[in-house]
Amino acid sequence: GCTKQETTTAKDTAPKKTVKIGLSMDDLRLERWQHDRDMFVAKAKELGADVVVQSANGDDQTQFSQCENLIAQGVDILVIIPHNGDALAPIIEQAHKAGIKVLSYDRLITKSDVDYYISFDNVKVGELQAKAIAELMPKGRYFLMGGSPVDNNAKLFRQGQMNVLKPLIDKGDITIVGDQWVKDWLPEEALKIMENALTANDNKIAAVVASNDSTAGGAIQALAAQNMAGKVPISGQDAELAACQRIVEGTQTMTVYKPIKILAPTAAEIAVQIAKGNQVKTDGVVNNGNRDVPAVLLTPIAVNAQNMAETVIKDGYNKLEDVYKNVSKDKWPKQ
Amino acid sequence: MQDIILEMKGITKAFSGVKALDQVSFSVVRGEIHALCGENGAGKSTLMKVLSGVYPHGTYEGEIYFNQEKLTIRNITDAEQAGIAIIHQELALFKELSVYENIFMGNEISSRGRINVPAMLAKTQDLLREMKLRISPYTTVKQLGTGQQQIVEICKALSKNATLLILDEPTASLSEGEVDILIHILAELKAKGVTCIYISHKLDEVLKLADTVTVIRDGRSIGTKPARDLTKEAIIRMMVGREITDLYPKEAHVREETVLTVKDYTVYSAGNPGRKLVDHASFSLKRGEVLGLAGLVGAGRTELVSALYGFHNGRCEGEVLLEGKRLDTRHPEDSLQRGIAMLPEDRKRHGIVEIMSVRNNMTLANLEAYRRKADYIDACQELHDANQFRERLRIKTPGLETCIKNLSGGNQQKVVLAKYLLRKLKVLILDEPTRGIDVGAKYEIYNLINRLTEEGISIIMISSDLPEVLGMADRVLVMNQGRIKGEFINDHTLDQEQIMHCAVGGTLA
Amino acid sequence: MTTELEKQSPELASGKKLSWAALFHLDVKTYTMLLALLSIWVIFTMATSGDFLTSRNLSNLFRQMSITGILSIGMVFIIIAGHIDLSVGSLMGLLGGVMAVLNVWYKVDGLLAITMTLALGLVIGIFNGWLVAYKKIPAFIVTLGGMLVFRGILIGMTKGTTVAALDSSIRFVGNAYLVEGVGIVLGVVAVAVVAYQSFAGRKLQAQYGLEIAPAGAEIAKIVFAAILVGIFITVLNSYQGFPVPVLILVIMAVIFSYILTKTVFGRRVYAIGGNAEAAKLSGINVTKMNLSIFALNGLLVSIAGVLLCSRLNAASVAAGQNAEMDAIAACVIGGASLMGGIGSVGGALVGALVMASLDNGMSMLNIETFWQFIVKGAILVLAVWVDIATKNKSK
Amino acid sequence: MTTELEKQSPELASGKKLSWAALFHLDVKTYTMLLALLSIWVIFTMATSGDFLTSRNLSNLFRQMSITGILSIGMVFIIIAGHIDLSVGSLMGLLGGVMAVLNVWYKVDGLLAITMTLALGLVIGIFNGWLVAYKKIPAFIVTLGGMLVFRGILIGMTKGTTVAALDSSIRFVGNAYLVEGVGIVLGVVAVAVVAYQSFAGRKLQAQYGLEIAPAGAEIAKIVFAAILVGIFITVLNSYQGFPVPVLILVIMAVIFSYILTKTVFGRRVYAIGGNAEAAKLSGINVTKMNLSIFALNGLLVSIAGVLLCSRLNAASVAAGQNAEMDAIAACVIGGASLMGGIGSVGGALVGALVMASLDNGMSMLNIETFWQFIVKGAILVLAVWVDIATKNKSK
Ligand SMILES: Nc1ncnc2c1ncn2[C@@H]1O[C@H](COP(=O)(O)OP(=O)(O)OP(=O)(O)O)[C@@H](O)[C@H]1O
Ligand SMILES: Nc1ncnc2c1ncn2[C@@H]1O[C@H](COP(=O)(O)OP(=O)(O)OP(=O)(O)O)[C@@H](O)[C@H]1O
Ligand SMILES: O[C@@H]1[C@@H](O)[C@H](O)OC[C@H]1O
Ligand SMILES: [Mg+2]
Ligand SMILES: [Mg+2]
Repeated sequence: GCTKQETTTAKDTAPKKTVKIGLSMDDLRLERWQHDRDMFVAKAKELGADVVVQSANGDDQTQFSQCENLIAQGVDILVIIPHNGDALAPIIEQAHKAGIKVLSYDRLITKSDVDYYISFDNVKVGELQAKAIAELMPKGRYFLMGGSPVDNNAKLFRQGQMNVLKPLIDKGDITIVGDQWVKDWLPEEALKIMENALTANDNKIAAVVASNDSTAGGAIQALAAQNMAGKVPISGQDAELAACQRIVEGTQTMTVYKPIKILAPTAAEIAVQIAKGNQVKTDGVVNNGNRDVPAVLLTPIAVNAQNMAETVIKDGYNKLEDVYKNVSKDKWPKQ
Repeated sequence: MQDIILEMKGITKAFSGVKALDQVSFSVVRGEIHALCGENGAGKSTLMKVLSGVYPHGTYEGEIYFNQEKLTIRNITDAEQAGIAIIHQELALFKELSVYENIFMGNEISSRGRINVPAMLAKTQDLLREMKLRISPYTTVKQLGTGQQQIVEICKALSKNATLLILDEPTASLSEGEVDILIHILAELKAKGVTCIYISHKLDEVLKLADTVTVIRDGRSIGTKPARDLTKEAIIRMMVGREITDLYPKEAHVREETVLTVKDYTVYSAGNPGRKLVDHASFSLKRGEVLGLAGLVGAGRTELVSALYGFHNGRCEGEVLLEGKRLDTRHPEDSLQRGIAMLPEDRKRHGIVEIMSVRNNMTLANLEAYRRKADYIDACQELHDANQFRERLRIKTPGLETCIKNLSGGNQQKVVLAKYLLRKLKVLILDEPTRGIDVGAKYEIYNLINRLTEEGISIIMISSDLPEVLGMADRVLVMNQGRIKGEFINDHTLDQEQIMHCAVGGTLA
Repeated sequence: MTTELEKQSPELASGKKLSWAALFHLDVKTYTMLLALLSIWVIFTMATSGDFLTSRNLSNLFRQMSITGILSIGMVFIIIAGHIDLSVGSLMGLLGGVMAVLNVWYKVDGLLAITMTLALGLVIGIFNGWLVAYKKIPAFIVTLGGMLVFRGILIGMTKGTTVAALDSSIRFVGNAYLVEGVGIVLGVVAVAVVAYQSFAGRKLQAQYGLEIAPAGAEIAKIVFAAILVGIFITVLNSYQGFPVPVLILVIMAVIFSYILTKTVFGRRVYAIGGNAEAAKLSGINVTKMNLSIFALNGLLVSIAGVLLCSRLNAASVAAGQNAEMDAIAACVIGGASLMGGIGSVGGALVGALVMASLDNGMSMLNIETFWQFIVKGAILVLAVWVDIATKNKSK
Repeated sequence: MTTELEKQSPELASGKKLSWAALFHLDVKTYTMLLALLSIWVIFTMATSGDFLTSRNLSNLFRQMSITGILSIGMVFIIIAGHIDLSVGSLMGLLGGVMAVLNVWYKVDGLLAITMTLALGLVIGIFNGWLVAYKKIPAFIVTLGGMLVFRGILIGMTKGTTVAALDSSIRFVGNAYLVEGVGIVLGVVAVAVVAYQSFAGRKLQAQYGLEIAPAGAEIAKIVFAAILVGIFITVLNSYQGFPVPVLILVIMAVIFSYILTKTVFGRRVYAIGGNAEAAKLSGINVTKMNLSIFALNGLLVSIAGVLLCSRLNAASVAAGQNAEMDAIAACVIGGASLMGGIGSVGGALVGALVMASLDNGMSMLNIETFWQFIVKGAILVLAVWVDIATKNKSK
């Protein structure tokens, strides 16, 4: 596990002051955030900084409180993966009052004076998902499997998906035969929804746009029960191990890989720079409704069976032998 | 040499420092019916709970010898295995379960874990027949009146075929008829060699039934004597330590003004709308009068008065006038506001709030009287009143803030009585008011009733204790199967036989 | 055996009773809820122009309710005994996770992994029960704690990852269908058992000199039961066969309904929930009973955990979230009282089916998510409202 | 007046009682839980080498518990009356959402928006209460339905978006601190009220010829109360002042504790939860009482909703999820019984503080998430266990 990555408060006895980073995370009950944390902490340590990690279990209020606690502990910089970017503005105020700068990680903290932003573009994620599916299945009956109805990101993914699908729908190539959102991103819910959709449509569903890998996993079980797994293109997101396995086995079409390999260490570097009071290089700005926030924006990558080896595996995000575990050796990519 | 079946030696039991039993010794001869008497709170129930395993070995001091052997009772099953069965003073039934399930709970007839329903049904039918209770074994207990529930409890104890049967006030809400049946059954059991310990505040009954009487007072044994050497007065002297001569201090108070008129009042069952629990009852109540309401268990007395009080879920028809004005009470709240109160017969279910203190229970129906600005309760006034009644009714309790469930049964009853006596009223309905109350306190209560009637309050008194009805009522109504079968002016000529005859269905003498 | 029903309504003429219903201990409350369920079905059938009532969808529906159904069987024991269990969702997730980890990471054989998981469920159930029964900690607290602890262990154990791709033996449990013949055989056996029970009951009644319902009525009941069983199996068979999870649910329902209504143990569960004090005075060992009830519940949760994991072919850290609420709701909709002493396995299953039907029908109708929340909430209240109103009227 | 306490522990010599405790109706159970709370604090203080006990962190802690605290005040009324409310989380989210929509989208002035929200909370509370009290639908079902319906309306109303950036008047409520002076004045007033109450009570007691505690004991109690209040205010002041949400919590606590322990209404709440039938026979209108209790709860939920929304300066669709569980848990940890009839405002607040302290302390210690789940769950059970064990021993 993650034994000693997360050091406790640095011993005050040390005369030389190490940088102390506060990392407030949305939820560790989702596989990807574990990767984010591990890589972030590893890089920070390498740079000689201590990281205090908090996870809010997907709750605004908890995250709010935890950020307050981090500020109270006197961290030098606050890195926040907001559960809800719209609900943390008061924290930025509190942090600034305490002279702490804030880096918004992965999701933007809106309508606030947040100092920096580093992320993938969530709308872009949705676009990649829809594009991959639409390329395989340019015409036909589509089913949309949204994320948690109470997750703001889920809305952004849908926005991106519609950017791609809307013209095709208008043209009449694509019909949306169902649009359901999955409670808490739970695969068991997705499974039931997909079963019902298949029944309601007599299995006449040509493609599924699922918003992440856990919901795709549930949906694929339902497809498999109808011997449709692998025949119906279905998207995902997060490059979870299980999803990568499905992709190489052919039951899932794609996943969106957000190279956390780059995101997390870059963020750690920036955090340390900010804490030391150094200048930080950014790519541009993103307006958060209040100001133009200096931002580093990374590009999410669509991953399918073809580019699995040179993306997810090459980055060490998932291991080759894990991903191809259930595939006969001769089909393994050459390394 | 007498054959002693049970000997309890030096039993001492304390509740948070207060001694309920203090070095009590008690012995019972095989095959006898042994009565245990004492004031409320004397420790009778506690002693029996020690014997039956409710208070397990180690929570008290002293020793128990059963059949000459030292017996260590760690739990109720131990006691039952030794052949000791008990009916507790408080009904311990499962309201949602049927009669037959209740009777066999804990002693199911079964083979390999599977219950044998027909066998239990058949046995239940026999028991019910023996007790002359005409209900189906499938009846849910919550549909039964209190008296009927008590009979079910008796059946439960009888079903266990014990060698020592303990009955803790089994007849508190049974009327003469059922008591006679029970006495008959106990005599049969005695003939079969079953030993019986019998607790009751009905001393006539005790004298009729018992071979031996033991009296305890304040947790100490006062003495054991053969019943034939005793009189009622003698037992009372042993119990309270003083003389009470006039058991019913009745005062005649006949006034002519009618307070309450009930015309053609019919009450339907809530669970079975076709069934009439009370059938065209008509009667009137005069100011300052004590109107007795007699009848056998299940006659419908409780249903009649609960419906009048607004505490019946089913349909009610007929006309009720209070001081000439129509009374349509839907809810006890309305009744109380119009000056009618009712003391319920089922103390545990309708009388007390178990987890509240004595004081809070006592003042629950009278909180308006203590309400001050901002809904504030004047706790001082409240305490003052509560203290008064505690003294007047001689309620034995460590304090007013004690949880009521820690009081003895009779003392709980006194608290419930106080609750309704505290209010200013026109009509007070008392359903089995002296249930489980000792003679001394009964006397106080009768005096209180006299005081109230002097003030012009009218009282309807339901009682299964016929001497009490004859002793206190100005007029007696007798009910049978939901109908008022007779009305008697209580002059010197009225006797128990006349009432009983009417109660079992005979017509007006 | 028809005695269970009579208990509820002594006035009912005995000829009207269904032995099938008696077997599942359905009471009046359940009947109204069954009507509510039927109305919901009728509405959905019309709204989906018949799609809802296809054998395929009914097969889906029963599979979809199987996990909540199994949880609610355990829960109804807990609730009747006067307790509550908030930990079943987390525990189900954890147990599924354990099985997946054993099978995927440690390559433990499927059957062995299942057995170990069931054993673990039982042990955890016993532990919960020990805290409640012997340490007298309110079940609410014990299981609230458990909810957190089990979820924590699951996250720690799987390091937050989804553990996927289980052995086919495990996948069988949650996904397979039994060939037609098996269903038919099962049906015949079921009807035979009902008939045997019925006649054995009559014999016993006669033996104790009790009144017996006319033989005609008895036969009518058996025929009715046979028709119901027949329809059920035909529907399932005309899709793909008898789904294994549904079979497991049915077996559990029969076993636990039997325990609750026909055994000394079951009778005592009602007793301790109805009046714990009186139960003690009746010589019932309330402590041991409570322990056993939680143990049984733990076992049922582990079965549900195996099914969930098998159905998804994966164990995720979030698995089973809020499942406790569904199970509790199923029991309450099915007439159980949170105050204890009242409830039935049949009722809980009807409750689970009502909720699953709502979810299924609305998702088939592709209703917008927020409307689904609103409609489901409103219908839950409405169904119970109607139920209560009719019961009061019938009084 | 110390009479409330005696109820729980008649043996306690009257000199030992705290009038402050009596004011909050703390009972024996609460005392042990207070000890548990103190131990938790001591452990965290040592583990964080003092950081936990800084005025800044304590100020945080109290602000963090304020919302759960307010919810638990309403919940404790519901629970004492023998009900449950599963909808408070969703309702809080919805009410916050309504306020945000009014303020942000429709530009309704802050104060007006708050007032409208409070009114709406009251109305919804009345509606819930009507279903429970008049339609006799179990509160579990009504509020389970409410949980879904309210969340659905919120999602539909906000179209799933977060409505952010509220007026400063609204932000004030959840985020501002009062200048030092205000806190001190409040403290002095509080101590004065306690002293007045105490002496007025003595006078009355004398008037009715009741026993009176020695004057010395009385003074000692007042001094003790003064010291506690003093410490509390000094701690808050030495950070940034008295936080407005904490002030609101304290005011609500005092008002509702007064209602529960000193008024006719409060007495009746206990009575209907303890034995509804006996209460009815005592002339208590149980129906109206239940309606009022749910109404009060609705109002408190709306206050919590305003605070939540104000603290986050945004209303999100997920706001308040699972808050009902925290509120219920706070009540139960604080000694309330889900069977009704038992509980106190003080206890519920201590329960809320215990949970907030666990969250706060562990997050300060930077413990891994999965360990936090495990430790929190285990400590909850442990605290109640110790509590019960000591109570049993003392008996
Ligand atoms: N659980 C308890 N906790 C505290 N005190 C108790 C408890 N049970 C009984 N007592 C006290 O013990 C004493 C004896 O009570 P007990 O019930 O044995 O009286 P009793 O003789 O049966 O009276 P009654 O005729 O009223 O039934 C009483 O003072 C009572 O208050
Ligand atoms: N809730 C109920 N539902 C159905 N039947 C009831 C209910 N309560 C009472 N009964 C029936 O009504 C009849 C009259 O009972 P009631 O309690 O009025 O009799 P009673 O004369 O007061 O006798 P006692 O109280 O001594 O048993 C009984 O046969 C009883 O079974
Ligand atoms: O990566 C996704 C995250 O951004 C979203 O908020 O939750 C679901 C995840 O799949
Ligand atoms: Mg007694
Ligand atoms: Mg009666």
